[in-house]
Amino acid sequence: MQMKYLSTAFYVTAAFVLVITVWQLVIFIGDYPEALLPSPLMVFYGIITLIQDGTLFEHVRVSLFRFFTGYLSAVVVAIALGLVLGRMTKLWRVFEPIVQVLRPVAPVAWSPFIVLWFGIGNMPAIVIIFIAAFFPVLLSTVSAVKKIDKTYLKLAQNLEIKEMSLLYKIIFPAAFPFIANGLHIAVGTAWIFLVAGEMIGAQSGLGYLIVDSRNALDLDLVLAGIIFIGVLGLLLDKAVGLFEKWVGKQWGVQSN
Amino acid sequence: MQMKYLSTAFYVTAAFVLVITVWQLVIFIGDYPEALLPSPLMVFYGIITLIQDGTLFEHVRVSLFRFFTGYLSAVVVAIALGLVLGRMTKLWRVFEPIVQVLRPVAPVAWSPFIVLWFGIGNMPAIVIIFIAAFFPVLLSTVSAVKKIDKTYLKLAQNLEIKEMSLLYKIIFPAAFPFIANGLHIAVGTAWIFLVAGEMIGAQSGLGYLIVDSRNALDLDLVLAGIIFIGVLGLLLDKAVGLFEKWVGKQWGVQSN
Amino acid sequence: ATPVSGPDDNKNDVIRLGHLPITHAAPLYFTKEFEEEYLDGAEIELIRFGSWIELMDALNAGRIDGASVLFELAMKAKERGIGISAVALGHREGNAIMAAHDVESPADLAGETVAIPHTLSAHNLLLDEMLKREGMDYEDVNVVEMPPPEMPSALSEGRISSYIVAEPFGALGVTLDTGHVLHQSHEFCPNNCLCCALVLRDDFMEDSPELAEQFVKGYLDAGERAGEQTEESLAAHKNYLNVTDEALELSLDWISYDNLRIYETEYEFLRERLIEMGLADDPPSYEDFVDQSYFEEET
Amino acid sequence: MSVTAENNPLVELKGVEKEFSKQGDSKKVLSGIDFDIRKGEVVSILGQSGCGKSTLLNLIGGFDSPTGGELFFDGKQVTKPSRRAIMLFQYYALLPWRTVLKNVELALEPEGLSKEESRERAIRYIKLVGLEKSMDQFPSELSGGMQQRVAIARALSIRPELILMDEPFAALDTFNRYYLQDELLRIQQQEGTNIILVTHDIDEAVYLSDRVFIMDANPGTVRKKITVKLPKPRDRAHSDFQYYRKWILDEFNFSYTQDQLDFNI
Amino acid sequence: MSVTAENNPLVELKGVEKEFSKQGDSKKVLSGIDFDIRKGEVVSILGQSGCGKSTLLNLIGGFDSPTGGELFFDGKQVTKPSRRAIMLFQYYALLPWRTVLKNVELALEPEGLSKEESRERAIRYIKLVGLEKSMDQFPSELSGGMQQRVAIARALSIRPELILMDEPFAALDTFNRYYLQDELLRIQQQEGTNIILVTHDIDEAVYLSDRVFIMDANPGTVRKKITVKLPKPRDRAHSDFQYYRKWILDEFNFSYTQDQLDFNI
Ligand SMILES: Nc1ncnc2c1ncn2[C@@H]1O[C@H](COP(=O)(O)OP(=O)(O)OP(=O)(O)O)[C@@H](O)[C@H]1O
Ligand SMILES: Nc1ncnc2c1ncn2[C@@H]1O[C@H](COP(=O)(O)OP(=O)(O)OP(=O)(O)O)[C@@H](O)[C@H]1O
Ligand SMILES: [Mg+2]
Ligand SMILES: [Mg+2]
Repeated sequence: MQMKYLSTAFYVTAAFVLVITVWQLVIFIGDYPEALLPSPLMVFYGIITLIQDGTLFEHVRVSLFRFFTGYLSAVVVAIALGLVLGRMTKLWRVFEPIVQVLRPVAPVAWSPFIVLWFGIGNMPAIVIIFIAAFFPVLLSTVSAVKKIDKTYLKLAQNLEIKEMSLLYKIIFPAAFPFIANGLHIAVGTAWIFLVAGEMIGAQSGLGYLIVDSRNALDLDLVLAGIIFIGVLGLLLDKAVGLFEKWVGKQWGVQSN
Repeated sequence: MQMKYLSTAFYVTAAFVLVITVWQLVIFIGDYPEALLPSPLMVFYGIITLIQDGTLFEHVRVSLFRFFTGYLSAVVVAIALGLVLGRMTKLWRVFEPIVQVLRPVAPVAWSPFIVLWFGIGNMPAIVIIFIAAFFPVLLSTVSAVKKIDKTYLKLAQNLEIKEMSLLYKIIFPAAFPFIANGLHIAVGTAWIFLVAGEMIGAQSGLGYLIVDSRNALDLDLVLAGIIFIGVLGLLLDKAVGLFEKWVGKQWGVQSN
Repeated sequence: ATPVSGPDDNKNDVIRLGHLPITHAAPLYFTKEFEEEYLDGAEIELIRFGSWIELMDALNAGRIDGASVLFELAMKAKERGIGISAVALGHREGNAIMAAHDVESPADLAGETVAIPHTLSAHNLLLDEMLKREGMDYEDVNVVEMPPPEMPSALSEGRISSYIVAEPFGALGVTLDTGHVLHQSHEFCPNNCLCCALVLRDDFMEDSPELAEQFVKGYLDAGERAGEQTEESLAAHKNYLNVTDEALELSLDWISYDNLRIYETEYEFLRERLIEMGLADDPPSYEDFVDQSYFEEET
Repeated sequence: MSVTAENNPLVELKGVEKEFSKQGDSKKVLSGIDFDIRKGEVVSILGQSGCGKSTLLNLIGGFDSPTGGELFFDGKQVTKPSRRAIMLFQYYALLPWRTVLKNVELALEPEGLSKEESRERAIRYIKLVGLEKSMDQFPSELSGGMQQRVAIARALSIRPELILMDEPFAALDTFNRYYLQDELLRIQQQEGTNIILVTHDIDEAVYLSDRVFIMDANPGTVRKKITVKLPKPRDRAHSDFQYYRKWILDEFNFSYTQDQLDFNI
Repeated sequence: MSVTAENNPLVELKGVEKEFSKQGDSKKVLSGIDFDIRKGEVVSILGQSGCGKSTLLNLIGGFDSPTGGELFFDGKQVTKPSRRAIMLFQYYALLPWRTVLKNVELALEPEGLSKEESRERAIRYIKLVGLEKSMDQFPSELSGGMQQRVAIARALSIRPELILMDEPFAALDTFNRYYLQDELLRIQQQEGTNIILVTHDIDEAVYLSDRVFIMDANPGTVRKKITVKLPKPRDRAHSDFQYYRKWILDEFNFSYTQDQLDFNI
């Protein structure tokens, strides 16, 4: 175990050094002014400033709050709807074209209507994250329900188990490993839209930090924001990955 | 077959009617002015106008050109890189943290740097779509290569097949069904970023249509643009889905 | 709309100019519309952006030769070391402070939300000025930045109580009846609040001085035509902006394009206010930033 | 244990046929199947892959309905699956997220027992198959043989009149298979349950059954019914056992010439 | 066909051991394995699940190396897999995106033959296993039995001195299994290839092998080597066949008491 952490640390450090080197090289070779491409050092100072005046913590806190509110409500609604639609084939055939047409539309494209219905501040960000997470979870839930091993359904028929019991004792748990995979994918897509979501009238958050710094032409802070979004996104992804693994283990799926 | 198309047509029509009805109801109940929430009829007229003056065709053409350029170059680069990185475990362990941190960052956040390096017009849109498609394809290729059934590798060892032959006669085809799945996912994520990509100085395209109409408060055209993005996205998705199925069939994977 | 081509062809005869689809950029529209008349063979290409910041990125990176852009934003870029100069104004006045119907005076805005398009904008300064006159603090209201097109609907749904932004969005608020005009900009600044400026890149002016001169001259002439409310002029506006006649006429009533010279007094006022509000530490001086050469030669 | 009048057969098939149609094409999988199964019998169905064994079992269990003929269970026409005839699926169909105990309890839920009664009954049958030590383990922690025993315990706990088994031991190795066959015999004799067993292992059929039905393919028919008149438990190496084994082997060799095999394999 | 001096054994194991270590824990899977295999022999390895049969086969094939003892192939120490000893994997390891013909041709690629020679040789071995009609089909279009025959053709086309088989017929039903066993015997006698076969089917071991090695588990050892002195082809129903069958069965019953089984299953 010790060894494993050490070697991970080694590779991460190597990656870090590689990135910084390439970055500096690009600046030297391209001879870009600092205002257009800040140096690693400037970004480092930017990060230090953000940490020292405490704003970074606040941005992270607000962004995570918005993210989890949007994401978790999307998950709850999409799973509930997905379980029902996955069982009701005909209803799903009506809803499917609607979902399929709405899904490829960028959440940003909706912003005029989001402002109309949800105003500004927290809500647009939450709604945009909701939209971004909703479709992947819904689609993976429906397909998970449809993919359930038919023998489970035959077993339930054979045991004469009633529809409600069937839904929450068999269908939901049987579909859950696939749903968890959908949750994992959705965390990535939803987090990407944080920046877009925090562009509409938000006054804090990492997305706002990026937009606002960009507005003020502080590209060093833009890069600082990008780094934090990236690192937090990675951590969120790992967390959901662990959750997925845990589900897999609980469900007796062998992962190698 | 006849029957199948008929029933699909029936459900799509039902979906269409449902959407229009709900939309009109929202307008009646919310009593929104047309300028803030256009009626289906207005949007319909908007679409007709766009078709009649030929701009729609031009927007679609330009968007599809940008999309395919970005997407296909991302696919080629990501697959080539993924095959190599998937085999070279140590190199991948250095690149993985970089990729994992860059992936959750919205392509839009990069736009100051994209403009710096790639200018305005077609290129930013292409680059943003490239970024959006690149990471999913790269990650799915690497994991596909790692997931290859070990017996194929043992077989190659046993038959004393050389590394180059191994790569393109065994590893690539063996990984391809998983890669195709990655391509399918990437088409969706990349298409979503078309709107964002066409916000940076582009003067045509469906994303530009949406942004420009929004700036002109022509919400009917915004919705028309959304509808076209949605429908085209659906068609692209279906096309890649068919490709994936075809690959599956070619590879003898049973899909049900 | 002609698609924009690759990055490295900005050193030819075509002058590439960025703008946002707002009434404030009208002199540019008229220069383009009557190109042959005013530019004598030179060509300009107008590139429409979705937001100020994308326009600024392109200007800073040298992807366009100039732009009609927020004065304050351009000053910030100059302060950051970007080689640009303001050569003329985009317009005079024409920034209405819109408020919901139930807001009768700035005092009613206490604790309410006010939208502006950008922190570095005349609109932000205007807001501050108005509040100060009313004896209030900037902190008494909740200021948010939002995309201008969203402002009228946000006001109508009560998400904000007031907004200050470029035309035609103020006039649209009136014609859509989502709010009313609380104040006009000229009430707050000494003769003019500097809002949008025509900014050119220094390297462009150095590389093609004749072209630059010809363009600015044409721009100033075209500007005068933009203010005329003739059939022809209204039609030209509507070639570039999709807006109702009613809203356009109202906008034009508020805006003037006649004298686009940048005066030092106006600039210094702006400069001080920027420092005062903490929006810039060391904005460029008048001499550094404003290029008056086109006017001196003209007169 | 059952309400059947003693003179009624438990299962009765009269000219049962089954056709599957797919995109216009239709294929007759079973044709003219007639047989009775008496109370307490263990019957094996033997036949090569694709001859319709699983289809036949599904019909008897009520999971599918015949396209011709009639099918009775305890004198009543079979229309849907019932707790009186429990199917043991090939891959056991244990719910991987439930412990052994909870898997068995699931089956008892519709009985309307109290929590204690239900638990007590589940434990009794888990003990019967010798898994009392693994009660709180998850299926993935058990070997294939143990999993099959859980499935058997679950089926028995319902106290069905009939158990249908589709190649119940196919996934196990020879040693586990032998052991579980013995277990099954012991329990079957103790509980008196009827069993219909689909297999392609001749030894298994001879070892377990009172009667062996041999099926032909295209369309599936029952060609021969062989009654195994040996006392149980049987000795696999005894010459009487070999006699039946050879008989059945010959039955197959008789019907499949080399050429046919070449075509079918 | 081989350059081996006639007095040398083809495969020779001397005190072979294999330990797997996982996170500090180490587990001895094989211990003190000694045997020779002479030219032309067919040897079966029998043992219950987990006793180390696959591990042993992997060592012989050079896919893994022993942690103790020595292992020789044709007099040379085994260090890596070689074309002279081809493994037949349990799920055939056919490349699903290549036709039957191309699957076989893949194996011939490193021989440096011309395109025509290579095709000719591939076709010859495909004919040998009776698949000339399916040459242009994809593996997914074939039954399990046909797939296994493709794998055998591929292995034979290399003309290896030794074929290693890990439960080659486990996924097939009895009838296909019987048929393929006959095929394998016929081809083996024609080509004279050595075969080492891992199985858990006693009948299969007796039917095919010159010698049967019986393994014990924990750690895996070869407990008994039984020489089957019957002429081939053998009659499965003959009493001599039954004699060996019973002997091996007794060997297993002897070592596994009921209790142990209960624990292992
Ligand atoms: N739902 C179905 N639709 C169409 N054809 C089917 C269906 N189910 C089974 N068949 C066909 O019916 C035939 C018999 O299938 P069945 O599964 O009953 O065979 P089996 O004897 O159980 O074979 P095995 O030993 O391989 O399990 C096969 O040819 C199969 O293709
Ligand atoms: N790579 C490995 N790492 C750790 N342990 C292993 C590894 N491979 C096999 N083992 C262990 O070695 C033992 C023997 O495994 P092996 O696969 O050789 O058994 P087997 O006799 O082939 O069984 P089966 O009949 O089920 O195929 C098992 O206990 C297994 O858990
Ligand atoms: Mg079957
Ligand atoms: Mg094994």
